[in-house]
Amino acid sequence: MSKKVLDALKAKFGDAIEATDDQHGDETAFVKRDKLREIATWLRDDKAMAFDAPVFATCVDLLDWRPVSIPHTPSTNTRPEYDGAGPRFEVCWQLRSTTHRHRIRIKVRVTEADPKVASLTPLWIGFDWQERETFDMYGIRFDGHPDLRRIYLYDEFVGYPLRKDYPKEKRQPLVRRPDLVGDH
Amino acid sequence: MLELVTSKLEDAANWGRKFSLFSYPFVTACCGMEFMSVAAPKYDIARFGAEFPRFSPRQSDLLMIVGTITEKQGPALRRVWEQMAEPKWVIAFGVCASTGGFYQNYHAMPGADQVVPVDVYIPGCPPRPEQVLDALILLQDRIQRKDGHSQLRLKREKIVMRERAALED
Amino acid sequence: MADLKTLVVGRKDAVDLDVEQELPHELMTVNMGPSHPAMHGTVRIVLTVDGERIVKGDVQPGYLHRCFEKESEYATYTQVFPYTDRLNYVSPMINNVGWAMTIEKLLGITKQLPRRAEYVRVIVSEVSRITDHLTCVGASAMELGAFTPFLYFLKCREWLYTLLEEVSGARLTHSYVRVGGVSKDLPVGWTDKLLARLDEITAVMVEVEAMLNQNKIFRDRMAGIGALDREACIKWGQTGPIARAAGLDYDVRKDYPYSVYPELEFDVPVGTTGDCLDRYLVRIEEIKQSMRILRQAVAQLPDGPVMIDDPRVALPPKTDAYNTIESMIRHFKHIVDGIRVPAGETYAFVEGGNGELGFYVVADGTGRPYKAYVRSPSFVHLSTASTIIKDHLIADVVPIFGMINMIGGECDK
Amino acid sequence: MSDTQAPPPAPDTVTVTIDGVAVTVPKGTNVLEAAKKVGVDISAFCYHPGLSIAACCRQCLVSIEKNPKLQPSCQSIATEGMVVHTKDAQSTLARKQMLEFTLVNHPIDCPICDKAGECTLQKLYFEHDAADSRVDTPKVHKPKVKDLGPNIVLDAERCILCTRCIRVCDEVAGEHQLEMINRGDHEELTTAPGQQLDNPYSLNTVDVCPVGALTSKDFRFTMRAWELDATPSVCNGCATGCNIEVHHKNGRAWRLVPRLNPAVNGHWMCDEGRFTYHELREARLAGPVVGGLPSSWDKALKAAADKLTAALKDPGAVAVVLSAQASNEDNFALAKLAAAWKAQVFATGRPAVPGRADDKLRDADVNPNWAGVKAIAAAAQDLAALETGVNTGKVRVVVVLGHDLPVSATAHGRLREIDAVIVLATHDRGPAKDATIALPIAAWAETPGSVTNRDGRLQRMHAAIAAPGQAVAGWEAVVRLAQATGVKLAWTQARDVWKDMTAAVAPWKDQPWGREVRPMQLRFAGSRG
Repeated sequence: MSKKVLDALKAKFGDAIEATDDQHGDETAFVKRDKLREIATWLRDDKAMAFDAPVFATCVDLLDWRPVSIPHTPSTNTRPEYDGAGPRFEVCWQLRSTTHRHRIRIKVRVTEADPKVASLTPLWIGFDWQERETFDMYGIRFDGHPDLRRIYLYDEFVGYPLRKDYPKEKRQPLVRRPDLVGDH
Repeated sequence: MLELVTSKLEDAANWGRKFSLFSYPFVTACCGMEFMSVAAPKYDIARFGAEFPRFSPRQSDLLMIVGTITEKQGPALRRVWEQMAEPKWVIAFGVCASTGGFYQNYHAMPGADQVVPVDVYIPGCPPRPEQVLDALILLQDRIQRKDGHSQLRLKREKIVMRERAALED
Repeated sequence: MADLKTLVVGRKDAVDLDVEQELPHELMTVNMGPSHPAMHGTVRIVLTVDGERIVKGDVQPGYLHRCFEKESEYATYTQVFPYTDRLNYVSPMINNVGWAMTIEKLLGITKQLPRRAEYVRVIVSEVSRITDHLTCVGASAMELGAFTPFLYFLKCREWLYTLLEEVSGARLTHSYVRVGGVSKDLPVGWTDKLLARLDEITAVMVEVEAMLNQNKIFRDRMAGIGALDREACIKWGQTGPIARAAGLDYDVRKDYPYSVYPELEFDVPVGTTGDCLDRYLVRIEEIKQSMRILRQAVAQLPDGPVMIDDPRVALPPKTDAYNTIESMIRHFKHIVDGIRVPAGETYAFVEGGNGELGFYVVADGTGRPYKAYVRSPSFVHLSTASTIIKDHLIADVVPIFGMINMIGGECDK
Repeated sequence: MSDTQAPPPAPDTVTVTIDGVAVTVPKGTNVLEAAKKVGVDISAFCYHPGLSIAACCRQCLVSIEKNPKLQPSCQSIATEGMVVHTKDAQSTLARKQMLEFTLVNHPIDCPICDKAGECTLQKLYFEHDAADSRVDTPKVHKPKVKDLGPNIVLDAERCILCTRCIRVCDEVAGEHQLEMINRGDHEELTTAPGQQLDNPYSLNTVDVCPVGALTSKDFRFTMRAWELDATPSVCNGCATGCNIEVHHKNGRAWRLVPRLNPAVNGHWMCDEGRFTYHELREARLAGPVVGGLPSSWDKALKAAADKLTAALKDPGAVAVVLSAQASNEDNFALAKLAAAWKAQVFATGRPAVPGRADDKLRDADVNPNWAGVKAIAAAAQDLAALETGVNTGKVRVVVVLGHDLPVSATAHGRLREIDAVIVLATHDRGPAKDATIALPIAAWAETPGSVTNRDGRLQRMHAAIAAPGQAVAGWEAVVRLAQATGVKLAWTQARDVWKDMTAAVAPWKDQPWGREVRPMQLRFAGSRG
């Protein structure tokens, strides 16, 4: 697949694009956090880009990222092992153009201490729930999101379950049968 | 003599109850698709007198918990069950409602019986309609035997009240 | 004072009534769900209503959040198939195919699949799509009071379930597709049965359409309700029947062709108004197009294996696994370590029952996904619901939700 | 041109080319190790980095240019300018054929084999061959259950004759206890007649066995290897502090295996250390005990506070005993509390076992943390001083960490008569048995912590399993005790204690906390074997 979008992005924004990646034909650009809104606006409004449709938004928690190689099998991985100090989260948005049919994934790296990033909901209303989900599951704060609150879980839930350090089976019950409480 | 009459009367009432179950389908997940099949022409739950879904808990006496119950859903389920009039019965439809099935995680409840007492558990993910019909027959037997959770509780409460009245006399 | 006659006639005349007789203009909050008779799936809507008119609706999903992603992170790639079954449980085969395609893309074996496997995948996917639309239309019609189409369509669905059961062994949660192909070949004579059933379904469709298409009540409750125009569909990221009903001719099978769809001829039905009636009509037409695809696919179905010939992806035959140490080790490594997928990430998508169903998977070289995100169309579609139901009557929520076809497992993941 | 040339390689390194990639390695490195550096994993059975080279499995054959025949890469020392091919047709074929040959007589045992899931044979076959079987002759049968010694059982059919176990006994334990007899496909591992495999390092043979031939009596048939979760930790059996992995599942530890640390234990550990996990299950104190009766934390703390507040008014009436069995964090917390109380500080541990020591890994000191206790509380007195204090009636309350209090019988009797003995113990034994108040604390595998070995090396342990019942981390129990007596100690997690401790204790200045490690299921820890 061509790297047309990535090339245009690099030509236009230069340093604001931290890295690019096109493994398996998925064009991906890591952008600087404070340039995200600007780059996204350009991607939406530029005639040659015209990314008018949102696809999904999510996040990758790198806490346990230790890739292993497999003999005789090439890997496309470009993400180095997580060292415990660098940015822990990769927030991703995937965009699609209905006119040009190309797609791009924008990523922003954020740290655990400051998991904040500009919201793209004001640009694509379709990211509304997607960003809420990402907040719910990973605790990423989206600046400028109109209605950032939990979506799948309930307000009483403490923690962000899809973070790698949240134990899979740690339940936080709202209600239990009174005749069973204290039974086990 | 009076005891004999009341117990026979209860037998008759239970006979009526078991063939006219008004169900409240608490449908949450995949099992709902099979629940539709049970209600649909081929399997036709109407043959067992339980075809009539009442979507008001106050008018129903069989709570069918169809599908995964999550922690967020728990309070709603509990409230629906509390609103049902006695005597009432509960069927856990599918493994998720029975034990959580292969969803053992932070949000899936390990079985609906964490919240409400369940009379009949139906295994299967989802159970085949035949299994559901089998479970319904099991429940009908149970109703006739008077040992559904709710029936036992009513009986217990009656005894307690009688004993208490005797003490007060 | 207005006479009883004008009161009975309806709202139009109610405006002329005396002030004392008008109902008080007080907003009320009504809670619909999470267990509501006219909702398939569990979703809660907090409605703020002015009389019967909805001023504000807050749709709250999450009552069926079964943690697909967290569960996937603790399962091998093959073990994830059962979880995908339970995402969109009305069309599990398509989810299976989507997941398999994502992993195949990561493994780099997309182009090496046997052609028969591709065709079988297309066949089961389209059967699944038909069951999805049958359920959606049947249930929605029932919720609007038309019980007969529901019974008719469920009868058809039962035929298809029986067929899929013959293929996979399960009526509903098939887990039939595998990375590198499908788990077993179609049974002998199955395609003939399928074609026979398709003819029968066509006949039933004629009956049901006769009952619904020109039915005044049905049309009145569907037409002009819950409309979303083309532009709105784009910016909300809508796909599938909802987008197509609004005139957005986006279909993954055509726009980003995968598998053997380029070899099959079919049309993408497109609506104009984007309201519930169009969504219904698009779905009905899609059933017909799926049947068209099925007839072609069955005719073109090639012979050959249904599993890739790669020992690191395909399981050995069971008899070998029991009798030779080599196959035993292979079998063991598959089941215990899982198919090891080289580190990397990708997003692959298929046209699901409801629209673009995609999986964004990050692999770390072990036998289980590091992250497995699912882009579920229902979730995206439901996000528009709060906006759509505004200014409609409470009763309109029912057809709107019916036609959004929110599937709990997929929406809440 | 000459000035742009690369500087000549240092005299003690050589540069070889492996699969077209140049790599510089120290002189004397073999080709197999050099290949690992460029990410090429040449398969091997008999080679083990911690053992001498036998080159008997022929699995690691590679083609080296200017050599007419394939060479075993484990035995070929890299020389300057050597060009190695590991992926050419010849060596690939050799690898495949060797694997087929090795599997000819291998039994179909995976479903019942303890090694399955971490088996080198499985791993190499799957990664390098994965071809179907071509053999239809019956397999050679050998003894299935052969008792080699107190800890080990041999299944001779599974053995692939790599001789790693023989070399472990020779080189690690220093005792030649195993040997091969017979020839060809009747070759078989055995001990000398009447002799047993009973050296103190015998279970290392089980670890190095590439297949399930040698199995540990302690572990076999208890748990499937691939289902276990691994958590890195440090052995608490003696002062050596061998690095280990705790393998656990369902809230229980199932075995301990050594983890490579060239500076401490290399690849090995002793048998005794491996069995220390049994202690984690036995006679644990799961809830607070007051006066011999089960109690709650609130009641126990209140009782302790009553006794302590009374005694604290009298300087020198409270004695605190640190433990070399407990972690640095627990000791540091208690020492800090003792300082706040102005209490006397003592230190104890288990008595030394001189017969145990050797010049390898085993140490006479069976406490994991004497060095740590000494670093934290250099001024701590020994128990003789405590005995005097107790006997004279000066000491009225003793706070003991751990369940080891080796005092004389008279002092033991006296201890029952003083105001209170408050024990923070993992086990319901020793002083915890007849303490006035016993508070349950977590054992070493149940909480994050650190120990200091005989060389003063500070090593971290990670929490593998949950502590039983109401037991909490030792330092947390100290914090509760401090709060009950009105002393401000406010740590909420082990990391905070570590931070304060590394700031306060000079030898550990600025030691980083490092990464949190979560248990890793072995089936997903890459392919093991």
